Amino acid sequence: MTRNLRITNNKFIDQTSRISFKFDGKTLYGFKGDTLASALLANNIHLVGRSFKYHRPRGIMTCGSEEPNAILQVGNDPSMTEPNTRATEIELYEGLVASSQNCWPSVNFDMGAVNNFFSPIIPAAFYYKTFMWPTNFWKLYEYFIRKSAGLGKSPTEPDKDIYDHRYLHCDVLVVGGGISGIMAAKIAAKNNLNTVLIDDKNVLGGTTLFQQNECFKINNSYSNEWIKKEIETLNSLKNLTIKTRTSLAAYHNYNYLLARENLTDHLDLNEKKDKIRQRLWKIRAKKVIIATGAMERPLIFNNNDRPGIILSYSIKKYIDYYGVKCGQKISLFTNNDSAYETAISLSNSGVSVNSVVDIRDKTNSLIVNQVEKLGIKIHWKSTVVNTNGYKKINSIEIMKLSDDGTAVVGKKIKEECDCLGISGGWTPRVHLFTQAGGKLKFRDEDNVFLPDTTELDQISIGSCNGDFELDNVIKNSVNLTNKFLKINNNNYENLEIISSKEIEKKNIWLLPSNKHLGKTKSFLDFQNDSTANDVKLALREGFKSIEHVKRYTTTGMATDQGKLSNMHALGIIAETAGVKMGELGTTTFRPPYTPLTFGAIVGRNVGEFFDIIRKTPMHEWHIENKAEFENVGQWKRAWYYPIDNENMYEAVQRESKAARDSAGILDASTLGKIDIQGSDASEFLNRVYTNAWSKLEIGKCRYGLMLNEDGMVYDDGVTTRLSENHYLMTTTTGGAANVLSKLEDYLQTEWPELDVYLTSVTDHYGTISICGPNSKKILSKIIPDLILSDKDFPHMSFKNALIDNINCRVMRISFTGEHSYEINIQSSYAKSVWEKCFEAGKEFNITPYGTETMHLLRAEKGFIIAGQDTDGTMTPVDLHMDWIISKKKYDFIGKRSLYRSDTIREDRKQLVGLLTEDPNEILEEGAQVVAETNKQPVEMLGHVTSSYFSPNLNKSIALAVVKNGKKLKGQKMFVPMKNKIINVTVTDTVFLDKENKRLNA
Amino acid sequence: MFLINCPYCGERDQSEFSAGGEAHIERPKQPTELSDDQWAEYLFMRKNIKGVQFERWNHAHGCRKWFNMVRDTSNDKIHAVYKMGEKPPIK
Amino acid sequence: MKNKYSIFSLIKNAFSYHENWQRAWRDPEPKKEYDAIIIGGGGHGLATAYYLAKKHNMTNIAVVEKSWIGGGNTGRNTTIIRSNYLWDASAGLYDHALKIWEGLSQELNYNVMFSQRGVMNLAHNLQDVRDLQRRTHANRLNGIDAVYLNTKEVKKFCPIINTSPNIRYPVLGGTLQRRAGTARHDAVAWGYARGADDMGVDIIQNCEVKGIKRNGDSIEGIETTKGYIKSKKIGVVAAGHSSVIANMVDLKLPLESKPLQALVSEPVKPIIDTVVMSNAVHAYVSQSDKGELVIGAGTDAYVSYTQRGSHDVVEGTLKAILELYPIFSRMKMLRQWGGIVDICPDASPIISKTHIKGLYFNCGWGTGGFKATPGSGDLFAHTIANDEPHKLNADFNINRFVSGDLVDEHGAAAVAH
Amino acid sequence: MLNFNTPISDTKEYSEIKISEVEPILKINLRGKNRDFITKIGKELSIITPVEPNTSSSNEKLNLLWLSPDEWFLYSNTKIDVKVGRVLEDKLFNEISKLKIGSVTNVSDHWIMINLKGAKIFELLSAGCPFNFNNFKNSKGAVTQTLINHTDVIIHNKNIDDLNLFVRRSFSEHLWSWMNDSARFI
Repeated sequence: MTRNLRITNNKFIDQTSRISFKFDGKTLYGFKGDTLASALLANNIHLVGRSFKYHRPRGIMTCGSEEPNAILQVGNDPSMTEPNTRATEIELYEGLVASSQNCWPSVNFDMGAVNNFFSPIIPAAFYYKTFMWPTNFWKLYEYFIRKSAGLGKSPTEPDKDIYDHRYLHCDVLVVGGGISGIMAAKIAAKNNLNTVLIDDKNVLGGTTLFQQNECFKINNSYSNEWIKKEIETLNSLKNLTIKTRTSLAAYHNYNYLLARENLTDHLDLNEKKDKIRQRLWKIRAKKVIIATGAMERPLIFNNNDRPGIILSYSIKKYIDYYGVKCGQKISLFTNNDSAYETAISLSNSGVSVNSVVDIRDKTNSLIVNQVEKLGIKIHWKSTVVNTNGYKKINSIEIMKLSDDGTAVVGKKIKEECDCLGISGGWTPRVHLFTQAGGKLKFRDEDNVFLPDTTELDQISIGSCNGDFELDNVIKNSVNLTNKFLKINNNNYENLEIISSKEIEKKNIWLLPSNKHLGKTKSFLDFQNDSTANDVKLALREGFKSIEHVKRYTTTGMATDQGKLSNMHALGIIAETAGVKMGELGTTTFRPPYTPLTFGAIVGRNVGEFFDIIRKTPMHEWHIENKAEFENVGQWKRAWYYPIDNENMYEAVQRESKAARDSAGILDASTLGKIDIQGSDASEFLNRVYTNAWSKLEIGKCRYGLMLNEDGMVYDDGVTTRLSENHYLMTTTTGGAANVLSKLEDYLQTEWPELDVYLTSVTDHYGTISICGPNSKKILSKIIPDLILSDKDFPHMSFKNALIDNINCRVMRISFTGEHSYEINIQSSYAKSVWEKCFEAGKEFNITPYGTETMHLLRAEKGFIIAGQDTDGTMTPVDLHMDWIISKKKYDFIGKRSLYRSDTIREDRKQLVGLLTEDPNEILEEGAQVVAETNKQPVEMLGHVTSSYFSPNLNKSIALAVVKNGKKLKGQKMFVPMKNKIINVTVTDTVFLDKENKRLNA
Repeated sequence: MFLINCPYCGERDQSEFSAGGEAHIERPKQPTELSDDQWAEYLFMRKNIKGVQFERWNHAHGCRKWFNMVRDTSNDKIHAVYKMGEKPPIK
Repeated sequence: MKNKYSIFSLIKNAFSYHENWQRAWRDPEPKKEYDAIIIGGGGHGLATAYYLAKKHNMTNIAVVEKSWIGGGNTGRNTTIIRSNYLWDASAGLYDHALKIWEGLSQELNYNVMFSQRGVMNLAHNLQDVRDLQRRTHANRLNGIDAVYLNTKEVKKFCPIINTSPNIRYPVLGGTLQRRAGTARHDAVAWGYARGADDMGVDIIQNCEVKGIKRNGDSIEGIETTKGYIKSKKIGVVAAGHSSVIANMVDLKLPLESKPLQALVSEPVKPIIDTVVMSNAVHAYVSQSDKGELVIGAGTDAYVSYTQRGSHDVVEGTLKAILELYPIFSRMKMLRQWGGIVDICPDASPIISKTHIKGLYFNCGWGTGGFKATPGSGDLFAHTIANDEPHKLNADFNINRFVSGDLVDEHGAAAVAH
Repeated sequence: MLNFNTPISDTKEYSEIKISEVEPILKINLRGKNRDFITKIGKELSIITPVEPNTSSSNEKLNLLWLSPDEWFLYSNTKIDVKVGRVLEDKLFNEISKLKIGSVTNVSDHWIMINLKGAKIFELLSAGCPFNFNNFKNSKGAVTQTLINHTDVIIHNKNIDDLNLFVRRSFSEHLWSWMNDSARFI
């Protein structure tokens, strides 16, 4: 460590606890309390990165989130490394490893710097004008452009850290823990408002915390001493929650705000493990007080980007807060009074200040006088016209400004220095205010955009509201807060404040130089390398809107999102175009305020919590019996049950055969179940299904088809009439939630006159479906008292029954064409009944089958699956289901749409069966069906929707939708595959047991 | 995220609600008597207003009631909510 | 004639410090009357004007834009270009566009950076697989270069995808269209604008349409913030604001305008060199030439013209991104924004005449209009010039909502793209 | 005898949080619109039907929760014998559904009840729930339906730092593991 860059009488940095870290492979030391930036500066390291386009050497320029240059790769573990991290925001910790980005082989010797040589021919947006020849070479050009672009490197392995979310509701949220925010939070909390104060730093106090200057006093104390006492009093307020290291990321409508709390980033490497790294607070505040302060502006002059050129107030923070000297011979360049504060701080810490270059005419404010008293030279009405030093500034060139400020006059003075502090005035941080939809106004006097009107319950106070002087900050913050919170008692009466007043104001957006403008490089956006000339070029080429200029030159689009560059870009545009800045407006500030990790946004919704997993009551059984699962919506459904080393095909063939030969059993619990009660229940069903329901006898079941209002098939299922006014509707698994909400919608909005109540009972019942010729025998073993004769318990009917004194409903319905029963029993007992079925079915080789076999079995019977055989473009007529459309009913959902000119066409796509010429050839689902093979392009008549090898028919079968399919029965068609053409014949959709004999077998 | 004042349950986060499009488009009582054009008007055609719009929302993850909302689609400001069947409180 | 852009013109202009470049387009005041006016200075509108001038000799035309050109959805989308659509009509439309994209930089003498890095669509459940296979077969028969990939091939093409069978919705396969890719959105608007301007088209910015004047069933002109402009033909290409224009002539459209959000990460060195879209877990991602991950989120379900959407949509999208790319957890969102997309019930666009003579609409592109820009402009220009649709846009008429003959692309468009 | 199975049947304790599944209790969904219905329930159950949104009423055995203007949720405080439960359900069904003044649906197994106790339970909920518990916390008997980690729940504030949470059975294991995972970090 370069000892002499660190001052020893510092209150904020614990100089007893030394921390080692690595930068670009070199081991360095800092102290607890340092940021990576302050530690690097203390080690006399300024050069930390290369710029995006020209690869110019760049150094640390700020001390906060607006840092454009010092963005580093932190960490070298492939799962934990983080690109583009601002050195000014990283708190130093033991074990920190950081390296420069965007340079090769090293930041000191970067091959990319050759771009700087080419810079004359690569102005803004040059890439739109070239790389077009030869015609197909863009791919090659692009390869190299991509390689040289980008900054840091993405991790290459999954993140091991944990992220979290927390909702927070409060009366008042105060954003920013500087002097204004502290006072506002205190006022709110003291007046019984549930208050939250957040600040992105590790301590409260803002810049006042290290403002120890005769020119700024409160009640006879230095302002820093006063604020320290204020902070202490906050801790005793019971209505106040304080969150430090918490950065407000986004301010959305309805006072919904997102704040990211850093919990482990500052901890030593070995302390980070198994803790939440970042927590995203989702805050809903009744009122929001923004006290985010202001950012210092740079000055725009030739070669203003060299390492060692640092914002003046940042130099002050480095010396006063971190105890780090940014240089030994520092020059300052300013257009306002704040640089004089820096001069005093430096001088108080024993750093020699060469001079202050001030573009203003001589002024006599309190603080300027103090600097003059210290004997520091001031170059009034002067500007820096150039800087020298490639990897570190070593001198500046100063000239006098002409009276109108557009040119330089007189002799050039060269001044040696190892650091230049620049200050172009202050920009209120209005980002959050505008993110929330607030409108800005422009104050000409000091060229700032200020909060004006807003739709939300929010105010801005302090310097983000345009108050830059201590007395105004205090007085106005208190008054505004009181008014905003409707508080009458003033908690801050009679403060005696001393505050230096800035008298003279002057601003020049682009400072003149003695060189031709085209030969200068005055950077606006340091990271993206866009210069004042680039902006002027864009304007010359007709890009007049600020958004156009921004996009054409990429100004403000770097990782600092234009925090430093925006105002100057606007200023230069306004000046060049001859418009007033207030009329020009600003570009939109978009969230987040500072970049936010994907991890924090996602929280713990990763891995097992990515999405909900729904399980049936028999889920454990399926696992024990080695089922493979299929995702159906959020459900896990048993897909097939391989035995030994069976693959899916083999398992499904076995299961399908067993179900038809003897007995199969399926977990159908996922089907949606809706309990329908009310005196108009039948009428309701008449309106929602295509068929008629009034005459359905009690105890009977009926299949129903539900359409959308556009006439297309939406859902289907069996509904049972349990008693006069009581039905149980089943829906598809995937459609369950949507069907219920659609039905509620109709009931509540279109048919409020109907006396009908719907209650979901999907999860209440476990549903066991037993099918096959032996299903009756099995059921009779489980429920001996139930009479199962076809006469007493015919197909499409239901019975109430008891199994071991537990109520259940048994439906005799079939989705396989086999004799089959569906047992619905309270979920708590479903697994037990399921197991009982196995016991009872053992002698019949009862075989569990999954969804794949279910699909195969129903396809053999030509039953559709909504969503697989239909795709939102199929009417019931297209599905040969004319029989299910009641001709008598006046209306039902979707009826009118069935009679539109396109839906009554007879040659629509219609459901058919397909048999392959080679019975062993299984069609691919999704394959297209054509009538001709020798035409290109060929008309596609339809596609295969379901396809299987049927073990029961010993041949391949398929369902398809084909144009005019109803009339094509018996015709030969073709299914063209990539390498071959498969010959098929159009058939009926029912492949097995056309007479439905098996239902009663 | 909007903060929506459900007319039954009070202020709740937007995530508890689902949007149901333009309000006061009554389902024709006698659809069969409409021309294809008229039916299409009901089915598909929307005012899609930029400005104050009347629309349907459902407190899907709360009381499951549908209700109407008056919202300015140009700034998302909710002017009023009212129950199904009630007259809009604002013209 | 405009000066040609090339490396030589860049070198030449370097000697004069780039002070002598021509304007890319003029900034004219509106004339009293035009042969046709295009409302909307986005990519589609500017392309329409370009092709009206270039192919139909209509040079006395204007594009009026209420703000700055390319500032709507053109400048806000995630720039995916592909043509692997299911139905013949869509495949025809989008592949027509794709073919123009392939030579567009040269045609416009403006590098639109059309980058054919391939677009991959992933399947996460069995129905996805069926749907994607169906699409691949249809594409192949329509002459579109789509192939179906199994999980291994997906991993090979894009190694950073998590293809573990143990994730919640494992990748079961995917389709790949290699000719598909991305382009530089701003450049498309600017390139067409420069080209159209060169042929005499007036591009009038900051000119908001306040009313449309009609005489019975014919169009006469438009009222704007820059005064009344006469024209017998008006083509509306106002994207999210289509209904606002339509309401001026009491025309209702089958549209809803909804917020669609997108975001970019901070730039990093190349990590993903293709475009990957996933329907089921609702995420798509590519990496821009600058190095930013470009991520598209979904739409909100309500109408809004605010260009803002709800945070839940962004969270949901990034959740899906981390499921498929857990390595991106430490990447940071740099910027998020929203656009206003006008969506048709069948997720297909309208490029159509209306019952009002001289009034044409090009709208309803929903979440996927960018990819169609050149094709849409070309076909809309044809429709306006001939008062008749081209055969490629005949199916995209307004009347389909009456007849029921929809072009249902929900399968292809369920995820915003 | 059939075995009774619940998805969780567990209790976990964390610092100032205790979560446990409570089983098996009777749960009935009641719907109706008119006065008759409201007075009928009150009479049959000897309980005041809460008509104020987001509230409940309780007696020694039962709790009746307001869910919507025409929907209530009834649950018992303790395990009820299957037969006794059936008697109550039938009685209600006969007096309400049969008489066409509303609906009565047994949802005992549709919902799983999880009890949360301790000073930090609301912190746990706020890890995944957008609902504002600031007032709810302090009002005994308050009821809300909301989302926790994208899952629908009914929450009944039984007592200070003691609440019952109902989640649909098929979602319950997932929510349970989410709650346990979250509780580690409270």
